[in-house]
Amino acid sequence: MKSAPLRVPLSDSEIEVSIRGLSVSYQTSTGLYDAIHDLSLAIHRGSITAIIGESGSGKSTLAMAMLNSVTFPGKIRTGAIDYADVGDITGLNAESLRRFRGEHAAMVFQASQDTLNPLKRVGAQLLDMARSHGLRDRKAILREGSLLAERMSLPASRVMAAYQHELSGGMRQRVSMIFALALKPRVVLLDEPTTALDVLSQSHVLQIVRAIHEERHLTTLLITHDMGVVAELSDRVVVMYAGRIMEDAPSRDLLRAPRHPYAKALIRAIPRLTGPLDRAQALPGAPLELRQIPVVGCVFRDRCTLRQSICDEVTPTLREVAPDHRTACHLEVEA
Amino acid sequence: MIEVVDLTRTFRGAGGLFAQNDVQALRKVSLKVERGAALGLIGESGCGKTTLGRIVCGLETFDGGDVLIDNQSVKTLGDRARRKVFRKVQLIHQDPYSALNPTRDIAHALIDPLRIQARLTRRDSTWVKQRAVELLSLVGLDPQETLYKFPHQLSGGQRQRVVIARALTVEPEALIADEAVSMIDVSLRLGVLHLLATLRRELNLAIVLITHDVAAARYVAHDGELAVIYKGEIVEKGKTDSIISAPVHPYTQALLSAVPVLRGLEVDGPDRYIPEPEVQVQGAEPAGCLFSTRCVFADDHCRGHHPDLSRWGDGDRLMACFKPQERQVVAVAVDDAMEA
Amino acid sequence: MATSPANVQSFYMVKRPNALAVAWKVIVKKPSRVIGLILIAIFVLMAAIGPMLYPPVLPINPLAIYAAPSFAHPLGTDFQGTDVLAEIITGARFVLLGAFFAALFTVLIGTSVGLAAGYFRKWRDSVLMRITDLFLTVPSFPLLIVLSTIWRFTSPLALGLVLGITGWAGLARAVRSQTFSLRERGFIEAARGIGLSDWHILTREIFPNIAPYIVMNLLIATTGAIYSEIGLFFLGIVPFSTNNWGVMLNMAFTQSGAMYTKSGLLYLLSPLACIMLVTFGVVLFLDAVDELLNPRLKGV
Amino acid sequence: MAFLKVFVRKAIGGLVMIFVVASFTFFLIRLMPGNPVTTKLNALLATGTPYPIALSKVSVMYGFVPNQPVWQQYLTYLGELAHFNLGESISYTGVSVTHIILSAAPWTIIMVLTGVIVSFVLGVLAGVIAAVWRNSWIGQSSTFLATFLHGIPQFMLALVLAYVFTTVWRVFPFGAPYNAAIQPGWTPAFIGSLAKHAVLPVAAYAISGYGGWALTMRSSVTSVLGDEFILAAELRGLTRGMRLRYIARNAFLPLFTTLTLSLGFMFGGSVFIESIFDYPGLGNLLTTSIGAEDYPLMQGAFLLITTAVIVANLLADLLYTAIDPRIRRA
Repeated sequence: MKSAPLRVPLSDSEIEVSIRGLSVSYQTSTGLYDAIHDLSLAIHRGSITAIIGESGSGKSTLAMAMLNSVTFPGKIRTGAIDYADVGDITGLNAESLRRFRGEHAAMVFQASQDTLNPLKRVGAQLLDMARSHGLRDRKAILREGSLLAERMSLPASRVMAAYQHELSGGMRQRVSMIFALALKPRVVLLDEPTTALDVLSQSHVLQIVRAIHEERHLTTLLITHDMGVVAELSDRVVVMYAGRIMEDAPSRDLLRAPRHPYAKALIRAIPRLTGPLDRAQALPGAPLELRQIPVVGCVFRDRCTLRQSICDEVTPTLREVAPDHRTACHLEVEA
Repeated sequence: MIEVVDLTRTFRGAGGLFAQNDVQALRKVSLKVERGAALGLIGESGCGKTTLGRIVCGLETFDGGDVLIDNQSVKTLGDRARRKVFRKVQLIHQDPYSALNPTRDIAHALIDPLRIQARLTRRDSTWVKQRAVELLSLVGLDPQETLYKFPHQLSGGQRQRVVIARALTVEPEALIADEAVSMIDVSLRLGVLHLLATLRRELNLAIVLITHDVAAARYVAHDGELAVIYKGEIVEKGKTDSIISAPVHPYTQALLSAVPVLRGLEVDGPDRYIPEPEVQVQGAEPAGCLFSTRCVFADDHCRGHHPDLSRWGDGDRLMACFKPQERQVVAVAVDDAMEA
Repeated sequence: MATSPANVQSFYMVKRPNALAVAWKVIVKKPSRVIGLILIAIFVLMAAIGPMLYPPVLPINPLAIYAAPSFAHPLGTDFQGTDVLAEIITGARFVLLGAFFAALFTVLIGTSVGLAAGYFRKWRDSVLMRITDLFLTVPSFPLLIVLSTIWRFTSPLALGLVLGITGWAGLARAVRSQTFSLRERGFIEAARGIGLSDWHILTREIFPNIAPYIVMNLLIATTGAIYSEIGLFFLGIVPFSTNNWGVMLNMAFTQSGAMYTKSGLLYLLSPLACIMLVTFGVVLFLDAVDELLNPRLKGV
Repeated sequence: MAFLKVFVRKAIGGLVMIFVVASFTFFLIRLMPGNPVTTKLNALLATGTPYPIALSKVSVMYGFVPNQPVWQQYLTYLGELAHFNLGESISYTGVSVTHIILSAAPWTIIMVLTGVIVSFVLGVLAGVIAAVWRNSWIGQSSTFLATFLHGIPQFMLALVLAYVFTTVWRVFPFGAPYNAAIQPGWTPAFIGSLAKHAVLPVAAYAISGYGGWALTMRSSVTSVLGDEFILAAELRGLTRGMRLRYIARNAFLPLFTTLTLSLGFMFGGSVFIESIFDYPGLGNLLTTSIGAEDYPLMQGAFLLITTAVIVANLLADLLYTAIDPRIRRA
C-alpha cells in the first residue's frame, strides 16, 4: 500500500457551505426512514458542485434541506448545515430563516414547474419579494430583474409585464433564475435545470448559468441526473445513491476514472455518439425505494456486479482514495 | 411498411405572449420505413415529430398528403378498416406513468387486448394467459412478480416495459417510440433502448424512434436512418452513422454540437460550434429557409429563398440547405477511458 | 423465455386477496367507519322489516295526545296519540326506498351523460352540456314542485325517478370533466391504438377510474334525495299516500301546532333526528369507500 | 374586449335558457292531466258565461287563446312573454301575474342574496382557517362544523331556528316579514322591524350555504398549498402574510364553478324558508299557487326564480373574468 499523498486541508475560508452528519428522515405508517443518512459534505466557495443521482437518491431532499425547507412528513433528524457568515441554518428562527432564503441562498426551479403566482405579473411578484425582504428602494429590484432578463436574452419589459401562462417552458426556467438572483444571494441551487428542455435550450441555459456564476462570484449547486450536464458545467461532482454519498471528486477525475462501481455503471450507461455501441451497458436493477434501503452494509450491493460478503455485513465509509477524491466502497483502495 | 407522402398538418391555435396563430406542424414530409428497419426522427419539441408519430399511429388526422401502411392508403378506409390497419402500428408513449390505467393491474392491461387478438386469430383462453406471461418475459420482466401488480407499484423502467408488452399483444409490425425513455431514470434508459433494438431484430419490427436525444437514436438505429426535422420540415436525412459523423445541414450540426461533451472522456469535435440561442420571432415566418433566422451561416439568399430537399454526396443523403458543408461537430472519445 | 402451460396455470392460481376480507379490514381500521356502517345498517333494517312489525294502520289514542316518553311510548305520542316510535319505524321504508331509487337514477343519468359528453366530445359534448347546464341552473326544488303538478309521484319508484331527473346535472358535469382529463391520458390513447372498442374503453378503462367518485356520489345523492323527499311532503305538495317521516314533519308543523307548544317537541324532532342520523352514518362511511375503491390508497 | 365577449356569450346563453324554461312551462300546462285551460273554460261556460267572453277571459289568464292550434297558442304566449305579459292570476282574480311576481321578487332576491353573501364570506374564511390550521384543533373544529352544517337540509335548519328562537326562547318574532302594527314606510321603526324579522330567515339561508363554501374553500386551499408556486414563494423568503394572500386569491377562483350550483340551491331553498317564516316571496308564491291551482302564477313565479338564478350567474361569471388573467387575456 502506498502512503497517501500529503494534502493541505481546506481552510474554513474556502468553504461556503459545510454539511455535517445530516440525516433527513420521513415518517411513514411503517416507520421512520432516512432519505438522507449521515451525510457530510463541504462545498467550496466559488465552485459549481453537482449532485448527481437517480430518483430516490435523496438529491432533491438534500436541496430542500439546504434551505431548511424539508416538508412534512420529512424532517431534518440530525446534523448541521453551516453557511459561511450565517452559521447553522437548522437552528435559525422562522424570521431569520425567511430572510436567509432569497437573500443568502436561493433556488432555481425546473422548467416544468409552475413557480409563479398565476394571478400576478412577473414584475409585481418581484416587488412582493422586495417588500418581503425590506428593500428600501423597491424599484431597484425591477431594474435588477430587467438587467438579468436582458442578460438571458429575454425581452425585459414584456417579461416583467407577463403572467406565468404567457411564458414558454424555457422562459419560465430563466424567469425562475431572475427571481433566484434578484436579491444577489451568495449561494444558488439549481434543481434539474435542464430537465424537460430541448438540447439547444439546454446548451443555452448551461452557458448562461456558467456566465452568471462567474460574473457574480456565486457558489453554485447543481442537482441533476444527467452526466452530460455535470461534464459541461460542474467543477466537482457528488454521486448519491439511497441517501448516501457514493463518490465525491472533481468532475473530470470522476468521468475519467470513477472509483465506485455505481459511478462507473452510471457513466457506462450513457449512450454515446461515437465509439462502439456496446461500450454503453445498461445498469441492472432499479433504484431503491425509501423503505427498501438496507440499514447495514453497502446500499448499492443489490445492483453491484462485484458484490462480496463484506458488502452485506459492513457499511462502507466515505474515504479519500486519491487527492480530493472520496468514495464509499470496500473494494476500492487508494490509487 | 409505413410510408408517408407529402404529409401536411396545420393546427389552428392561439396562445401565449409570443405565439403565432396557426402552426404548421408538418410541411410536405415524405418518409418510408420497412419491416425490421429503424428510423430516428430528430428534432426539438414543437418541430412536428410527435404529430408525425401520432398520425402514423392513426391517433391524429392530417390535411394533405397520404399515409400508406403496407402499401395501402389510409385515406379511403372506413372506420373499421382503419382501426384494423392501425393496429399494425403501435405507439409507445413518452410518459409511462400515464400510459397504464392506474386502477387495473398488469394482467388486465395485457389480457384485454389479448382476448381480442385471440378472437381474431381463433385461439383459446389458455393461449391468452400463456401469451401474457410470455410477453412479460419477452420484455425482460418477471411474470410472477409483475402480473398482479398495479402500475404504481412498478418503477418507470418497468412500466415502460409493460407498455411495450401491451403494444406487442396485437402483434404489430411497427413500434413508434415517442421520447420513450425521456421520463425514466437515466440508469434505466439504456435497458429500454436495448429492448427496442432486440425486439426489432427478433420480431422483425420496424422501429421509429422519435427523440431529441441523438445518442439514443443512434443506439437503436445505428444501422438505420436518421431524419432531422425543423419546424415541420425534413432538413436532412440519411444513414445514421454518416449523419452523425458528417452532418451537412447547419441545424443538424447545431443539434449535435449542443450534446454535452463528457469532458474527461471526450474532447470537443474539431468543428463544434455553440449554436445561437433561439431568437423569439414575432409575426410572419421567413420567406426563405426556415432556419435562416437562427443559422450562423445564413445570408440574404437563404433568407429570400426556400431550399428544397436534394441529394448530397454519392450516398442516399438528402438535405435542404443552400450552403451545405460537412462539419465534424460531434465529440471525440479520449481512448484511455474506463475499460482499463 | 417461454413458460410451460402447466407453469402458467399454477401461478395464475395465485389470486388477488378476497374482496370482502379487504373491505372488512378497511372498515374496521377506524371506529368512525364502523359507527357509520352500523347506523346505515340500522336504518336499512328498519326499512326492510319495520312495516312488518306494526299493523298497516297505526292505532290512535285520543286519551294520550302528546304523551310524554314512557316505556310504552319511548318517543311519546303525536297529536292523535299515536306512538311516535312506531311512526318512525314504519315510515322509514318509503323514505329510504325512494332515496335509493333517486340516488340510483341520479347516478345512472349523471354518469352516462358525463361519460358520453367527456368521451365523445365535439357536438355530442356541446349538446349534452347545454342540457346539463340547463338542469344545473334551473333550481331543482322549484322544478320538482312544478313537475308535481302533472305527475302525481306517489310510489317510491316514481318519486325516485323524478328526483333523479331533476338532480343528475351536477354529477354529469363532474364526471364529464374527469372523463375529459382521463381521455388525455396515455392509457386511453393506447387502448384505442390497440383496437379496443369505445364500449370497452368507457366501461373498463375510464369507469374504474371514476368509480370511487361515483360510489361516493351515490351515497351523497341518497342523503340529498331524503332531504328532497321530506321537503316535498313537508310542503304538502305530494299526496300523503303512506305514513313517512316527511308526513310526520308536515303534521308537526301545520296540523298539530307542535311549533307553538313545547310538548310536541319530540314529535317534531324525531323525524329530524332520523334524517340527521342517516346523513351522519353516510358521511362516516364515505371515508371507508374512498379508501376501498382507490388502489393508490390501499398501500403496497 | 374579453369582458364584452364573455358577457354577450353568457347573456345569449341565459336568454336561451329562459326561453327553454318558458316553453317548458307552456307545454307542461298543456300536457297536464285534465288540461287546466280547457277545464277552466268549461267551468266558466258552466257558470253561464257566454262562450266569447269565457274564451277571452281564459286567454287573458294564460296569455294564449285556448281554441287556437297549439303552435299558434305557443306563438301568442311567446309574444306576450316578450312584452312581460304573463297573463292574469286565477286566485287573485284580475291581477296581472307580472305585477304579483314583481312585488314578491324583492323579498326573495334581497333575502337570498344577503344569505349568499353572508354564507360566502363566512364560509370562505372558515375554509381558509380549516385548511391552513388543519393539524390543530381550530382547523379541525372548523372542518367539523362545516361538515355538520353542510349535512342539514334547509327546511330542517329553518324549523330548528324557528323553534329554538321563537318558541323555546322568544328572542325573535315568528312569521310575517314585519310587524303588522307598524305602518310601512321609510321610518326607522319599520326598517327596524323588517330587519328583526329578517334575521332568522337570512340566518337559515346563510347557514345552509356556509358548510358548502367552507368545505369547497378548504379543499381548494389545501390543493393550492400543495402547489409549486407556494413552495417557491416560501423559498424566496416571502412573508407569511404575502403567502397567505397568494394562497387565498388562487384558492378563491375554483369557488366560482360551484356558484351556479349554490345559487340554484339557495333560490330553491326560498320555497321552504319563505313558507316556514311566512314571507310573501317567490318561493311561497310558487307553493301556494300550486295549492290554488293558479297555473299562470306558478308559471310566472317559476320563470322569475329561474331568471334570477341566471342573472346572478351572469354576474358571477363577469366577476370571475375580472379576477383571472388567464381568462381575461386569453
